[in-house]
Amino acid sequence: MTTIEITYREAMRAAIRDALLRDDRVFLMGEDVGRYGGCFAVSLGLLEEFGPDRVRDTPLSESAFVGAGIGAALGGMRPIVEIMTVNFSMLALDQIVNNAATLLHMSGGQLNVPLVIRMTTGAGRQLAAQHSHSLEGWYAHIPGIRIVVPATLEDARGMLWAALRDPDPVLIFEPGALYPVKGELDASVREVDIDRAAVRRPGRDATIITYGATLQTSVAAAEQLADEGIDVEVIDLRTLRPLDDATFLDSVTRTHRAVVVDEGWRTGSISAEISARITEQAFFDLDAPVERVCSAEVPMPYPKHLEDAALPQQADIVAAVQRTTGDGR
Amino acid sequence: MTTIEITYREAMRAAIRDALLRDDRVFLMGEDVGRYGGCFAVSLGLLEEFGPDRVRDTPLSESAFVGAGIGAALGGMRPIVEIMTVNFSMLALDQIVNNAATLLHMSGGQLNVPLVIRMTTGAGRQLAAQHSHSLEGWYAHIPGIRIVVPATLEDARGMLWAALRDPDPVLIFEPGALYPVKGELDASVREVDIDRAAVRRPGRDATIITYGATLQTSVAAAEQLADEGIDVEVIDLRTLRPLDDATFLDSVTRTHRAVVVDEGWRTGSISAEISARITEQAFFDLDAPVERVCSAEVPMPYPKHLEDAALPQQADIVAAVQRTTGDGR
Amino acid sequence: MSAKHRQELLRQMLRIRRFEERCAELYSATKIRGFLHLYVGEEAVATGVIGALLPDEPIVSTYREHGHALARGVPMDAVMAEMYGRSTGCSRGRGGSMHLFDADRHFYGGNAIVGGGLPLAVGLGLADALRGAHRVTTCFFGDGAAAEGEFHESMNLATLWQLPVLFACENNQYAMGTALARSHAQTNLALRAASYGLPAWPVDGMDVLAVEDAAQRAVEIIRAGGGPVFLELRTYRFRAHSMYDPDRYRDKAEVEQWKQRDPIDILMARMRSDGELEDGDLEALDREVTEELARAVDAAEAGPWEPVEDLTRFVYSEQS
Amino acid sequence: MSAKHRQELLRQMLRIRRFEERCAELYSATKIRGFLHLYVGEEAVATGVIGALLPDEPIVSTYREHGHALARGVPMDAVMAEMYGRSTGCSRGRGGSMHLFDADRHFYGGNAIVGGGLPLAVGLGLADALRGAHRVTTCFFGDGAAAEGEFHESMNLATLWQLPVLFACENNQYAMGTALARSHAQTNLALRAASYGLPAWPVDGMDVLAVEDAAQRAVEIIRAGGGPVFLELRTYRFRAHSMYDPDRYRDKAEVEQWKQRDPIDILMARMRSDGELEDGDLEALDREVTEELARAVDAAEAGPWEPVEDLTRFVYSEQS
Ligand SMILES: Cc1ncc(C[n+]2csc(CCOP(=O)(O)OP(=O)(O)O)c2C)c(N)n1
Ligand SMILES: Cc1ncc(C[n+]2csc(CCOP(=O)(O)OP(=O)(O)O)c2C)c(N)n1
Ligand SMILES: [Mg+2]
Ligand SMILES: [Mg+2]
Repeated sequence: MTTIEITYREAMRAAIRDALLRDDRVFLMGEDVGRYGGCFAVSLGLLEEFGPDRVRDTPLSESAFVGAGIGAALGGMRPIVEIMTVNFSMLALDQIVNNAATLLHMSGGQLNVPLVIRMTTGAGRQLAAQHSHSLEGWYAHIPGIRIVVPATLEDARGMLWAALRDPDPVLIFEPGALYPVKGELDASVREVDIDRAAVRRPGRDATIITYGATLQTSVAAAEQLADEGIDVEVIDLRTLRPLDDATFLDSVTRTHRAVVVDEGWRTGSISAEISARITEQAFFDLDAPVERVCSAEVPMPYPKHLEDAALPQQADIVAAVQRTTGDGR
Repeated sequence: MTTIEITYREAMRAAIRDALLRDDRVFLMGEDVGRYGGCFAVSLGLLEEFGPDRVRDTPLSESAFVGAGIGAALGGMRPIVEIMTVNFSMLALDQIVNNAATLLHMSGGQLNVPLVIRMTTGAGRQLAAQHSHSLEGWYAHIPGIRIVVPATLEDARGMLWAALRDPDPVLIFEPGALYPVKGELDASVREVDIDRAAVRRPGRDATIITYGATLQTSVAAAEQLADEGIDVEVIDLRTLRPLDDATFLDSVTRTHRAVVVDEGWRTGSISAEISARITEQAFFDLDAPVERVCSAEVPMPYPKHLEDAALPQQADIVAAVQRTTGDGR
Repeated sequence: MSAKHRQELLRQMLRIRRFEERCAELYSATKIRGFLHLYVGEEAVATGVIGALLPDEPIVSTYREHGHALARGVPMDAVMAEMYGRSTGCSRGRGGSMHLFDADRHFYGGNAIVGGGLPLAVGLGLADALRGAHRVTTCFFGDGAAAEGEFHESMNLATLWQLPVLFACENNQYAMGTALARSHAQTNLALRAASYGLPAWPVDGMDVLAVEDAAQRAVEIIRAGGGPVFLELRTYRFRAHSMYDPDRYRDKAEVEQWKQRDPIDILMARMRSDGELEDGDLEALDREVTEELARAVDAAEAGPWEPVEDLTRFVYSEQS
Repeated sequence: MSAKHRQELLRQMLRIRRFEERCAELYSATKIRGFLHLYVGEEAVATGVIGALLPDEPIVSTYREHGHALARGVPMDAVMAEMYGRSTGCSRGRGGSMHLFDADRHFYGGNAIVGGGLPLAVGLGLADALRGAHRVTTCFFGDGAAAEGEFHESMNLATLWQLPVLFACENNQYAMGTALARSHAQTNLALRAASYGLPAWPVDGMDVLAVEDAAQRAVEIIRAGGGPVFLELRTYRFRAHSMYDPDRYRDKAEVEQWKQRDPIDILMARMRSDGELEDGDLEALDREVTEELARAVDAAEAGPWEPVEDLTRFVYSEQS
């Protein structure tokens, strides 16, 4: 297998370019995706290659261009709509919740919506209280849509095409902190499965269940714990809706201990759902209560020291695992 | 104590009228609250009594009039903003999440937002996929706002004034199915506490934790179970954010069994958060896994038989309690 | 315009009128539930506008859409069965009155979020523009919807991108209980719309011939690549907003005055004076419509329910 | 207008210019982080508009608001400390560049959701209208914001209710990388705004005297109960959208052309020709501003951080 060195940003760009080349029903639409090159430079160069019809700059009209994406999907296209940042998606939520997620049902199965919406999520860049939230787990409450979060280069490269082949709306959340991350990627990756969670690190003593930006932090925590003789399995959920219970239940029934790590605000986070499902389906296999490591429940403050304090840190994860394995007491 | 016979709708109306009489900073604003008398007749007659400045009809502009409510609150008023139905609040979510919930923090404590937003929530009236959801538990994910759900006549009468005295934004979710419910109310009720959950029925064998429209269903289930010799405690959460853990934890540590009942879609519902908190704080007191009875994960279908099938029914609650007490096996 | 054509217009308006009147009865008889919004008084708008469209041209509508669905050719049986919530309904009974859909007939619903259909229509137009198709997508919405942010964003987007969209604003003077002048600072909606830089003009929405003529001209402009057009169709609903509405906010004299301009009477008068409507014609027409309606009600009554086991179908597509 | 007053205008613009230039350096020095949007080139807008307001009149601004804050009189120390994220900042350091607040000075921020401040301004105006206060609330927003639904809803609401709001649209020709003509079907924003039925006109945003004069007239109309006014302030940002922006989308000649109309040069030329600016005056002014800036930077450098234990303060009010 030949590998290439690539950043997460470049992997996303390659995925979009690939989609534009493979299917002429595909087009990219959003604020500054064209002339500017994308707010985070993800679509840099694509306007020049594909032209303004297929790499389409929009006015600041989140509700209309997301709704137009739904309409274009109904009209036979395969739109990729980019919303710059998850906070701005609040302006388009009516279209996502009341139309994209419901049209198939309201129409009795007649109108599916093959739409992909991409947006940047998460903190870590000192962008403060209106640009830093992690709402992908919150979106996972909505029936009718699929939620995926690429945490690895392979998923950044391969999830988009899988999403475009899904007949229903798929939201791809890209942790902004990952864009500059560089690494080796199998050059042949074009599409990955988006139904299953993945075991990123096998282990016997406890299970960390996470996704997105906290995956690497969790793996690092696992390595640290390995030195202490605690062998931790790390699971990357990858798809937050529908959740792949089987993968994390299988793990927890083996390790008997679970820690859910999630950059969302703790209350009502996806980690609460995971915890509830483990309780419901593996209660008698648990040797310790399911732990959660989430973000502090605060609109993100600007200064680095407060932002760091608000986010799940490696030490927090290590401490949580130690509590479940009893070594923390 | 003198009691009056009153409907939930009339109790809400009395609360609004009372607030308009007590504090001239208070005004009611929303679509058709005036001339029409309120979409669900809650504000009927108030325009005639208080005039168009204080009972203010708005155009169909959810984002602007909710945002205007925030601005008016910053300007020293005590607005009550009505959004007809929870689904329409998606159009105002930017203002709620990015402004109302964050201004105090972004301003370093300078700008609190004493705003009350009322909206109708829930199903049961065959209003189908764009008028029937229960998103109050979803809103409970957002730091910076308070979420209350009056399930009783007393709370319908007394929560509004408490909300208006709160210096921060409070969202009041009114289950549409409760408006016609009639009963006896202590005529002296003006304000109720909005910090604590309430034990609506004491019991020893299991705890049902619920709120809103499913409270009565839960109490009915408890009565049915009593005949089978299962003595169930029923807790009404009342306030979904911030959650009053103490009340339900105290109950669960006594009964060792918990069933959370919630009209929201199951995945990522408030019931998941309750389950997770019980696991975290009372794991070793549990004799059975925490059960959840929620709505089916489907945009609400129109026909009655499907709507009923989608909603938590008394039989579902009874079965869940029986599972936790072992009698269901 | 041929007499036959006018008779067809009359027939369509009559079908809608009778259908709506019957729905009102069926609501009282609790056969139809939920919210029910009737189109009585506004028949000329759906009939005239949709009469100017080709059958494969997309329509996006509102929760007051029975008339649009019937005018587009969605079979009355399927529409009535939907009112009943039967699986023989045009949305398998899952949508009900507010959510009529018919993909084969390019009828995209049935949207109960005011203004929510506007961006969808822009997107359907965008898809056609990208594919070089020459269809016109029509979006029906009300005067109240024009106050929503989605209206502004959609008008700008469609005009900026010169998309083939006909914005058919049904100005029936009220948004629920809120009169136009209490919703809009600028009550001349055609004038406001023109500020986006697209052709926009007011039309007498009670005169089906005027409506059809305006729609024809609009569609020609759009098909010729002239970009979107906005029509303000001035009309009135003779009944309350919905079956929940006690209609306290309208003065009876105003309602009566508008009823003097009943679109069906106006067309019949024109036809009579032009000798296109003989004695007995109306009765014959009415009999025909009444029979169609009777068949539709019988079919709805006999229609099956979706099985409860299928509750969660159509949340996600069924992979075939 | 007195020479003293013009000198004050010059001083304000210079303060803003130097402050922004320093912020750019401090960003490169990683003293300031996150998003940083500079106002260089647009100084005449904040200076002229805010100069026409009374100190207790509310201002709602955007993420490009340093100039507005300084012109309103938020101390430069407090603004710079906020850039640094220190607890001595005007938002205790929790807001940063995009979220400057000063309740005592009626400066309501500092909003980083484009268009998100418009409804707030309408609400502040509503509060004053209800209380019979005669203040004017000013909302600054950009050309790009005018495409948002919240713009439409807010313009209609303010005009419908005749609220005392000054809509100050800073048309700097671009929304990030998107030129006006690729954002708006109608690029004459004053004309579009006028369609809501409120007074609206374009102003040369590079000429501080023209801006102040227009703002004076607008404020008089509003104070006299004439309802809201919209000003389209035509200006240009001399620098990139933010420090992240490589500025690939603007042609250098265009930028140079606008720089020929530097608002500071324009005012100085006017003052010179009117003999209101002697040799040395500018140097003296510059020295004064440079010293103020130096003090602000020193104070910011020395400012304390919010304690980590206080992380979750100000999510809810602290009951006293
Ligand atoms: C976003 C949204 N807000 C409010 C409602 C409740 N509602 C339903 S119809 C209606 C009035 C709409 O008026 P208009 O657009 O003029 O259409 P009409 O009913 O007159 O045909 C309102 C307020 C809704 N369905 N959606
Ligand atoms: C709702 C929303 N969408 C997108 C953005 C990202 N963004 C920040 S500034 C900006 C451009 C705004 O342009 P304009 O309103 O003209 O103001 P300017 O920056 O030119 O002063 C964009 C797209 C945002 N902050 N909020
Ligand atoms: Mg109307
Ligand atoms: Mg701009």
